[in-house]
Amino acid sequence: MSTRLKPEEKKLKVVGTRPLRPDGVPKVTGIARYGADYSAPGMLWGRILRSPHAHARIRSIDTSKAQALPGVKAVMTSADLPEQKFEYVGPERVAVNFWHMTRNIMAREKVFYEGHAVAAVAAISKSTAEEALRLIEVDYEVLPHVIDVEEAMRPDAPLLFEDMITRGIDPAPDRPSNISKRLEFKIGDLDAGFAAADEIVEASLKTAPVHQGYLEPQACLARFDPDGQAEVWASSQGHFVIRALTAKLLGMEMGNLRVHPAEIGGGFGGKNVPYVEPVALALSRKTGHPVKIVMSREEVFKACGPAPGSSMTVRIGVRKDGKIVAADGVFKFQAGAFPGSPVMNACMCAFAPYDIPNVRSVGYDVVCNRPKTAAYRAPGSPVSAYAVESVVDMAAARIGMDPLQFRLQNIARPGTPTVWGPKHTHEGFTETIQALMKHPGYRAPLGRNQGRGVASGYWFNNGGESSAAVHVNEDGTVVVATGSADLSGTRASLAMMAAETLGIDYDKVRPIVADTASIGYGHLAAGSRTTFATGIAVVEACKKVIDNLRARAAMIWDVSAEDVIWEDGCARPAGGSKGRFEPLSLKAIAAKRGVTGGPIVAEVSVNAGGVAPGFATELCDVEVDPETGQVKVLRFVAAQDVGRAIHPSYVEGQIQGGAAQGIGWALNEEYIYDEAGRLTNAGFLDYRVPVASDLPRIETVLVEVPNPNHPFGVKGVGEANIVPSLAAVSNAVSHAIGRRMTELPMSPPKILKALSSER
Amino acid sequence: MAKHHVTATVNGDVVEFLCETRQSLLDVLRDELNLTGTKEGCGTGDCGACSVTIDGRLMCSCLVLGVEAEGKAIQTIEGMAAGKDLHPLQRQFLEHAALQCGICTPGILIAARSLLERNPDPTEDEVRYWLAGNLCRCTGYHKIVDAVLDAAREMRRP
Amino acid sequence: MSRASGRVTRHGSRVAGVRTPARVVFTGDFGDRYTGGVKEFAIEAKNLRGVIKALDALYPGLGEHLEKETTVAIDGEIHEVGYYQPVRPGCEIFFIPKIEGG
Amino acid sequence: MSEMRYEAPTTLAAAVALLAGANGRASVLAGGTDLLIRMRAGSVEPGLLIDIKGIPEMTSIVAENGGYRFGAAVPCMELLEHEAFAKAWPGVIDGVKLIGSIQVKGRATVGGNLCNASPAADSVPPLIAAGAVAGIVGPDGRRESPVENIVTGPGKTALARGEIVTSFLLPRRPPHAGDAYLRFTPRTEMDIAVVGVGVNLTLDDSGVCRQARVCLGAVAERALLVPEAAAALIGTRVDAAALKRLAAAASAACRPIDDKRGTKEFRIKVAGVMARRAAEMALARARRKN
Repeated sequence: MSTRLKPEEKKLKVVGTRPLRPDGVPKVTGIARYGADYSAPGMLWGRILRSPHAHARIRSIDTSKAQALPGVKAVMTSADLPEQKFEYVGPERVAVNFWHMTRNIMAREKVFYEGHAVAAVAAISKSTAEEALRLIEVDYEVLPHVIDVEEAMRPDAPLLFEDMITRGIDPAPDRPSNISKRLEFKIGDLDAGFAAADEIVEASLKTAPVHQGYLEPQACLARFDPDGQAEVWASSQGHFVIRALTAKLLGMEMGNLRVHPAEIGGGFGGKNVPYVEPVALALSRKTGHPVKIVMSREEVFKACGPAPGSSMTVRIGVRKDGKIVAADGVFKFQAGAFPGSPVMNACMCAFAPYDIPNVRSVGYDVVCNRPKTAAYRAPGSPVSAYAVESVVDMAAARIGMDPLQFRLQNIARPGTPTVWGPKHTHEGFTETIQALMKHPGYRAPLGRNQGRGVASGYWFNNGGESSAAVHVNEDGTVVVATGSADLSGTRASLAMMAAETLGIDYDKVRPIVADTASIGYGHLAAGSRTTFATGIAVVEACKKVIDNLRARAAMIWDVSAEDVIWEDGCARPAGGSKGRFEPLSLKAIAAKRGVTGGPIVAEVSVNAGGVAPGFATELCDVEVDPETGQVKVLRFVAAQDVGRAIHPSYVEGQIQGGAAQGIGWALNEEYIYDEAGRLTNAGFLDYRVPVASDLPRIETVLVEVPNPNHPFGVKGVGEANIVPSLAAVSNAVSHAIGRRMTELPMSPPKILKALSSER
Repeated sequence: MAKHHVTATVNGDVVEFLCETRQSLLDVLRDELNLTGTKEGCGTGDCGACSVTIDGRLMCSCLVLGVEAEGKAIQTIEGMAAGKDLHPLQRQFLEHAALQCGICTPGILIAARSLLERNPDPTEDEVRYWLAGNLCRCTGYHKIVDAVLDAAREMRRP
Repeated sequence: MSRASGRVTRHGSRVAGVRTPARVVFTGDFGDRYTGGVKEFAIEAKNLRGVIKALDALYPGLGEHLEKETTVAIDGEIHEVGYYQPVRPGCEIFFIPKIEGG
Repeated sequence: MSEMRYEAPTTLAAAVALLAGANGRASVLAGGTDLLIRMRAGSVEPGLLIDIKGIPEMTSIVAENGGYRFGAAVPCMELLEHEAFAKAWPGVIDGVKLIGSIQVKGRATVGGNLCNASPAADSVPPLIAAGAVAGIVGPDGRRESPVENIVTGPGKTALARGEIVTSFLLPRRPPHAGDAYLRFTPRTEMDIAVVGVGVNLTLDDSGVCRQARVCLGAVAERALLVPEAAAALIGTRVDAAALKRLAAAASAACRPIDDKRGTKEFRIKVAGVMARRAAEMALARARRKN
């Protein structure tokens, strides 16, 4: 059980308790259906042919032999997808360029990474489809490749796009390069700041590319009917976004495409975008049969959006009294084959935890011969936080100050300007540091070869568009339908907020995730937004239902609606009619549904704002074996401002999951390439995610500083927890071995090499 | 080439199926017998999501051929509950919120039951090392271990 | 929709008028891309519709970019860009890059 | 894709006949935990799979003149659960226990672990340190071979065409004998050895080491028996000085490669560390064993 520091006791009956999740039984009995668990009569199996080269021009593709193989019903290439206009559409950081996206779904002129999709077949069995792939002949002109971000930025590096001129540099460079964009955020006067510093600490750090590591490979079943209407059953983090992107990639109207949300086996941002859906649909359009595609683990590692590798330099100027006066960060991120790494998030979040008058963050988005990056849990922020929190740790040590005290002294508070403009307005940062300072773990003694590291981390969280419908059944039970995919128990949290608002028991509310034709638009289940934004829509819909119920009670009692209030699940007479009638329960009113106006239904949509950021401060104790460089994580404590925990067990679960991913990222996870640019560890044996015996218990401290902009004080909790973890582990290892580790992952060979170098 | 005709017992019921030599038991369970509760996470025996027991022995069904199941007794997640009564492990996993996305849960439940059959009173370390072959990316394993320990306690009570 | 008057002056100079203007700021390189580097305006308006209309009058087409590419922080509170959002006299409005989560 | 046949013979003779008749296009299927992965990756495409799990001799564990003979197709978990064997050979058990997960060990066999011929196989160094002898059957009848002579390089063995390893014989244990196996991996489980060391030693009544065998894994093209390392222990009380010489000899014997799991320097250094620690474990076990 985690400790929960609650400012004041609320009289809530459901919110804050730990009920069983409504979708739990199907998951523990194997009945729940994930992306790969759907089938349909007459279904064909689809398989995708992928490039064996890291960078090559496609001269020609001969599919005739594959086409002729008995049992093969269709072979497709990028010619089966419409060409797209070259333009950046939508918000800068997540600018979508369909010219790039269609090429990432299936290569056109060139393949940009090993595993890049080149063609696909649909056949009557898996083995036939597998055999057909071998019969497709692709004539490649192999080109030199580049993967490391620093190498990709060199003027002589092989170019992925002959015409890519760096955006964000004025005047624009005259030569093309792999740098798709430079961006900069600045406040104050850097030179003056550093001039006023007593000590300046600087480090250059690198991180390797990593993968989200979701256990369920991408999978879908797609059906495209001859009349142009289509359906897809897929596991994703947002079936509405999958519908919009897939429809555009197929060149079809969104209204003709209905996407059903399968249960999703983990995503962490990696399933915000489509990979197999457009291919399966295109194959179904060609064959007139439903087509099922299930990716292998190797395909997921080689072709599905990893988090970027990076090369960073951070410089911090600090006065002897502990005040940070200046900070400068340069963040170079791999974008993969197409522009669009999360380097802007990284630049914005880097110094966000702190009140520093003179700050600059410069970011470079660099394409290279790797799969296009996708979001991975607070995308970009854990990477820049690793660099900043390492140098903050060095600064604290340089002036001999307790690392938590040093952070507390410089922490951002409401009114502190951010480097991207607006001032911080929400509390919750300091509280997490104070919670950790009071934690017994922070003072516990350390033995030989042991070290303790701390770090803080900021994440924006997200609001945005959500819809919710509430239907009251005649027996007083309630259906709550939303369009938010449920990765982590959000059906439970939404049902709890509905029950609390309506004043009825939790198990009277049945939440469902509705498909794209059954509920209003719902944005991704990403950015830690579901319980916040969709929660607001659910509460507003429940309030509309309550107004409806009050009006019906007024009808039943033949009084004016103003004289009816709703309290503890009942309509009660008030005002002029106070005391004249027995309260009417929801069930009682629902039973008189017909005579008082018909079905009791409300659907609400919101574009939720008033987002409060997520903030976490974490502590890690490690022991390093000086003879082998092996790291054992002894203890991990994570304090996170969660606003108000609706379902504390699943909030704790988010923190434990984020910390575990951060520990893996810091110690053992990396993409390893051979000289030909091919991935040598495209499997769970050599891509080492933490196993059960690698990890300690992950102690959680739920710091609850409610967000006034949410009916139940909710703040997003899903992502802030991973932001400090990389640095907390790295700082711990650095203290254990007395040398600053500046490269992730801290694999045993790297630690042993650091140990043999002088201090 | 003609497929193999295999007779085996799955969750107590005799079943017959046809399979190609190279077809794994995992694919047979999912694609021929429509028991989709056993999941594929990697296809190389590194993630444990496809765990089943064969004649009481815990195995990855992706590394077993369908044809090898001839005459064997196979237990999958679909057979873990006794009809409508959940197994204590299934209940404790729900109580402890020991699953988030749930894709690894069937494999972990099968593996945990196999552990408790051999070791009714495991230490936390014994649980963690036994479950090292079952990857989970959502939970960080903390609540999974607690749920297994609580289920063990419950099952030891007379 | 009442006639939303949005009077804008460049470089934040004060205009004797009915409402004290809001301080409107573009961050990141948004200004460099669309307004030749101008990043700050003083605009009187009742809601964000008025602000966007005023800016669109200054730089035709800018309104579309604001709606598609930015998130807005009004007195520090982050919101999706919405015409209906009220604008308090003298408040601070930052159009910031839209953020996507993982 | 060629069609693949599957046969499950119940006698050794039938298995050998099938293997001989397939002129090199057949693979032996025991646990399959390596073979199925290599088939799926396309690195091997057998025309015939010969499943040997139905042959009693290959799936039994029997005491034999004071020692033990276990079948090459005995699943690792069965070997681990055989208390008498585990008591006699804790070092071999150390190695077998580290192969894959519980699930993998439910299928994987020591015969498969050996014949897959990975230099990093976990059961091979302790088996060699134990002085185990492999029983082999083939078209020309039966023969025996010390385990260290079976593997010749990555993926290659000295078995003639049509030969199958049927069992392993471990000799009688003298008093004051102890063995141990340690490996280095970044994770605590589910990893392939970056370095592995098997040590088997015997003390005389006064505690002086009279016999020793030291075998390294994952630091050469195959498991490496290192006589110099054993010599560092023989005649000593396995004290700190002897252990230092053992470590140096172990590191000197390494001829590792750089690969995705470890660098040359790392393997060389850690081989010495692991050799010392394994020797200490074997020593402790030898002292306990009367």
